[in-house]
Amino acid sequence: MLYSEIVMDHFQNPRNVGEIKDADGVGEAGNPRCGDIMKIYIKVENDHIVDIKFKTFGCASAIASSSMATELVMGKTIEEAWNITNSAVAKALDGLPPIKMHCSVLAEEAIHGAINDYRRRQGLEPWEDKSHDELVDEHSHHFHHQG
Amino acid sequence: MRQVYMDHAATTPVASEVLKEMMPYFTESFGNPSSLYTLGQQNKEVVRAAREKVAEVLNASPDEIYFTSGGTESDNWALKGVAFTYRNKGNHIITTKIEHHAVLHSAEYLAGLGYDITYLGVDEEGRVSVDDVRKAITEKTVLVSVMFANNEIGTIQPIAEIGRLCREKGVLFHTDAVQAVAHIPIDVKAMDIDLLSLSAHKFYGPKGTGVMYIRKGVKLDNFIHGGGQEKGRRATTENVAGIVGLGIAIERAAGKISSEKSRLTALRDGLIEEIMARIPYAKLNGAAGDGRLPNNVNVSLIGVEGETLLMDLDMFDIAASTGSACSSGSLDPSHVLMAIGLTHEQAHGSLRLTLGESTTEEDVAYVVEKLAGIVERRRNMSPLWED
Amino acid sequence: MRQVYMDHAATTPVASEVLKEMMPYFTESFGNPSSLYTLGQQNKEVVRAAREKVAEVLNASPDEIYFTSGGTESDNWALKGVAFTYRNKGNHIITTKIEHHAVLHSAEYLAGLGYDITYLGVDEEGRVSVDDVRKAITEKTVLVSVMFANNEIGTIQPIAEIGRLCREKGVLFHTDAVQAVAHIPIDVKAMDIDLLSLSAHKFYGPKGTGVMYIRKGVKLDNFIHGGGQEKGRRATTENVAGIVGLGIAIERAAGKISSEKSRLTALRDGLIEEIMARIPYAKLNGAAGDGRLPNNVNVSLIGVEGETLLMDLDMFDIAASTGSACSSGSLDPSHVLMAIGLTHEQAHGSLRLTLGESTTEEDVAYVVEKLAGIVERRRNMSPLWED
Ligand SMILES: Cc1ncc(COP(=O)(O)O)c(C=O)c1O
Ligand SMILES: Cc1ncc(COP(=O)(O)O)c(C=O)c1O
Ligand code: FES
Ligand code: FES
Repeated sequence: MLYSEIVMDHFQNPRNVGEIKDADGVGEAGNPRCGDIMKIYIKVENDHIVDIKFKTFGCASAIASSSMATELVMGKTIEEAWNITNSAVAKALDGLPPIKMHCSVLAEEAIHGAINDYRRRQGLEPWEDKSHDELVDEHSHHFHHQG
Repeated sequence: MRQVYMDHAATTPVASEVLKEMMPYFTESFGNPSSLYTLGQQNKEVVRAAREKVAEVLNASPDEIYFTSGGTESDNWALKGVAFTYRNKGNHIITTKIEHHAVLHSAEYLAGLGYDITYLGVDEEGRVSVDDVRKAITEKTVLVSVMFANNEIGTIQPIAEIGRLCREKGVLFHTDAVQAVAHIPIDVKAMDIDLLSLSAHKFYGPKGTGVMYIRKGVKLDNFIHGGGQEKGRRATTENVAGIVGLGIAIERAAGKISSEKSRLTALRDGLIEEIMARIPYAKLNGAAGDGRLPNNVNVSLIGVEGETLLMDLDMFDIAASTGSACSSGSLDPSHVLMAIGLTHEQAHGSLRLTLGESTTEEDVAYVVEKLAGIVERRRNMSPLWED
Repeated sequence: MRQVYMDHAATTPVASEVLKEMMPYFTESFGNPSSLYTLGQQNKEVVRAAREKVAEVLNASPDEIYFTSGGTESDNWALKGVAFTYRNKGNHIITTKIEHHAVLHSAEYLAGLGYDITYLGVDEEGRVSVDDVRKAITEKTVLVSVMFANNEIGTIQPIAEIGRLCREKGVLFHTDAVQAVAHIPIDVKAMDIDLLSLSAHKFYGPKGTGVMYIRKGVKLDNFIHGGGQEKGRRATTENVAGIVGLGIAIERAAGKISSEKSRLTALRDGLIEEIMARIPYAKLNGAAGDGRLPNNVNVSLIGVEGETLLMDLDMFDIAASTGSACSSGSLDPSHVLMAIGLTHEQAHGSLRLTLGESTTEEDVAYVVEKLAGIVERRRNMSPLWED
């Protein structure tokens, strides 16, 4: 099958879907390659993420990645949350197909966006985000097929 | 649970009466048609009979019919064959932006070898203009290749008019009729077609067998060289069982073409109407009415990504297809949907439902019901969607 | 009446256990492996499993295995693919005079496009000399293509040695292993093979499916362009039933390779001995002993024309083959028999008997018996024959 059981579970029953009206930070990431978009809202207390919600427009792996990422981040300190990578999300999902790894990058970027938004609102310097282009480029050949 | 297969444009099952006829040729009647003994010669007859069935359906003569491994090989043969055969006459090929990849990637390959390819655009329903073809033809044009009906949006092209034009101009005309043959009566003579591709698994025949029609008198380099099969024009030990299956399948499809047309058209239009009625902001892609294959529905449901839609439908045992970028390894949305002017967002939320012999009114109702629920739920979790 | 099929080199029936495994994929499990829903994804798995079986047998890795429509397509891909991919590196290809037409006619086609082809001769047993290959390699050589074992006379080539030589020289090496794979263990790594062709119907799999092995890292232009199947290297909707059949068939053949080898070798040598003993002036074509495929017998019975022989044998329900000119549309005798130095007369009276799983000692006795009678009768009506 294309996706693992955990991916399918998070895709079918995504955790933490929705918006937080009075969020402390909001991050948005878009995938320039496929046009997908993910939005993450966080609530922070004592440097800990106490609530998190997401909305995602994208493929099954983007939705599952968002859901898994919110679970991984919930309750963590800001710094711990920052250090959760897309590969950690993918691993927690029991892997993603190579051509779908970039969808998990979306989750990492949206969380980084939300954290930096929070830091800005606190008057802190935003942290520097690294680029994931290597990951997104690993499948250069054509796969598109429609009968 | 109900299972609804609505992806007949991707492939179809082998019909039971087709499979039944194929069976002896795997085991007892396994002879190589090129062999001189009875077991071989009988199969030569069997291949001949299948060839006649295909010829009959296309109004061709049997010696204009060549068996191949599928629509893809036939398309490759047409483009590369003409390009190589006539390279001293000209290096210009005209095709469209909405062809199947078998044509497009063959064309791109030829472009890499120095050929000059014109990709004609289409209108918003996906139709090629005969006038555009006329204007594109130059002294150097050796081939025009326009598909009979599109696999994604079902738009039917003005094949007879393009054929007449090409014949007048003395340019060869190829059409990929893979999606059309089970739905539209084809007459290669009346339509002035020089080369035509078919694939058996699209009309309840086996995968791995196809047809290339080559009009008598058309010079065409071989594509697959080797033994003397297919009158020396296409080598390989004949896939006898597959060819038998193709023959029965095409005869069978032609026999029910008009009854299926009315039945499927009614189901199709009901499905479209219901989707429009039940799902806000749904948009039909391609032509309505007679300009569209009777079995094709393609809609954009913005706010939901196509792959997500397919996976959700699969949970209800509904099989469908999409032109979304996410479902393709290349991460490019369907070139067909782009060519008819859809936005990325619209292509992203596209859904193709293609009906077939097994499709019933209950299937249609079931799909609409499930689809409406899925779309609502997924739109609600989309950041792009505000209700 | 007894029926004796002794033309296993031409084709074999699909084994019943192979057919049994194929059956579900025509009907219930008919999904397109490129489709995202369960029906499609299950077939993707099934194709993957077949690929692993092939890889296992060849000591390759699964991502080096590509499914094709047969041995002919694989041979075409190897020759034309290498020629086009490396056209800026060199235009010289080395092959032999005894290759199958799939290789020879591809080579001739390339010659017509300006490629330079060396056709190596063979010794009187049909064996290529490694030293001749070495001498033929130049700066411009991009490919050496030598078949693993010959389809007419069964001669086995020194593939590992040629492979080692090509690897040393940095030249790609292709081998057509269509006749060999069911009889000789193949290890693409140990034998330094870069490209290899197989055809399922030669080992009790279905017609219309084949394999191309492409060593990891070998750059090779696509031959059939289109959709993204086979990791984007060979397009067309996968022939799932055929691929399943090929997978089971190759696993099955590999499992009985050594038991069949001893069994067939004994039958083969018995058949050769009996023919020599019973029919005057019979001559064995090709190598004796280990240098010959265990299932191949090829004899010249001068004074009788091959086609006549086949028709006579067919009257007794014996299926066989010949390299006689009269049996070929071209009226040229077999290029293989010419290459090993036979006279026209010898080639004309050649008879190939190829054994298989069904062959028994009784079959051998029956064939010798009938053959001896036929030869005597036909020689007696020949003006060339004086007893
Ligand atoms: C319009 C069109 N052309 C060509 C093909 C290729 O056919 P096949 O995959 O059988 O080679 C298809 C289907 O995949 C098609 O829909
Ligand atoms: C040595 C050899 N190569 C290639 C082929 C071609 O195989 P196919 O006819 O299955 O394409 C054959 C058999 O016909 C063969 O014996
Ligand atoms: S979000 Fe588009 S491919 Fe995953
Ligand atoms: S005598 Fe008839 S073909 Fe040789």
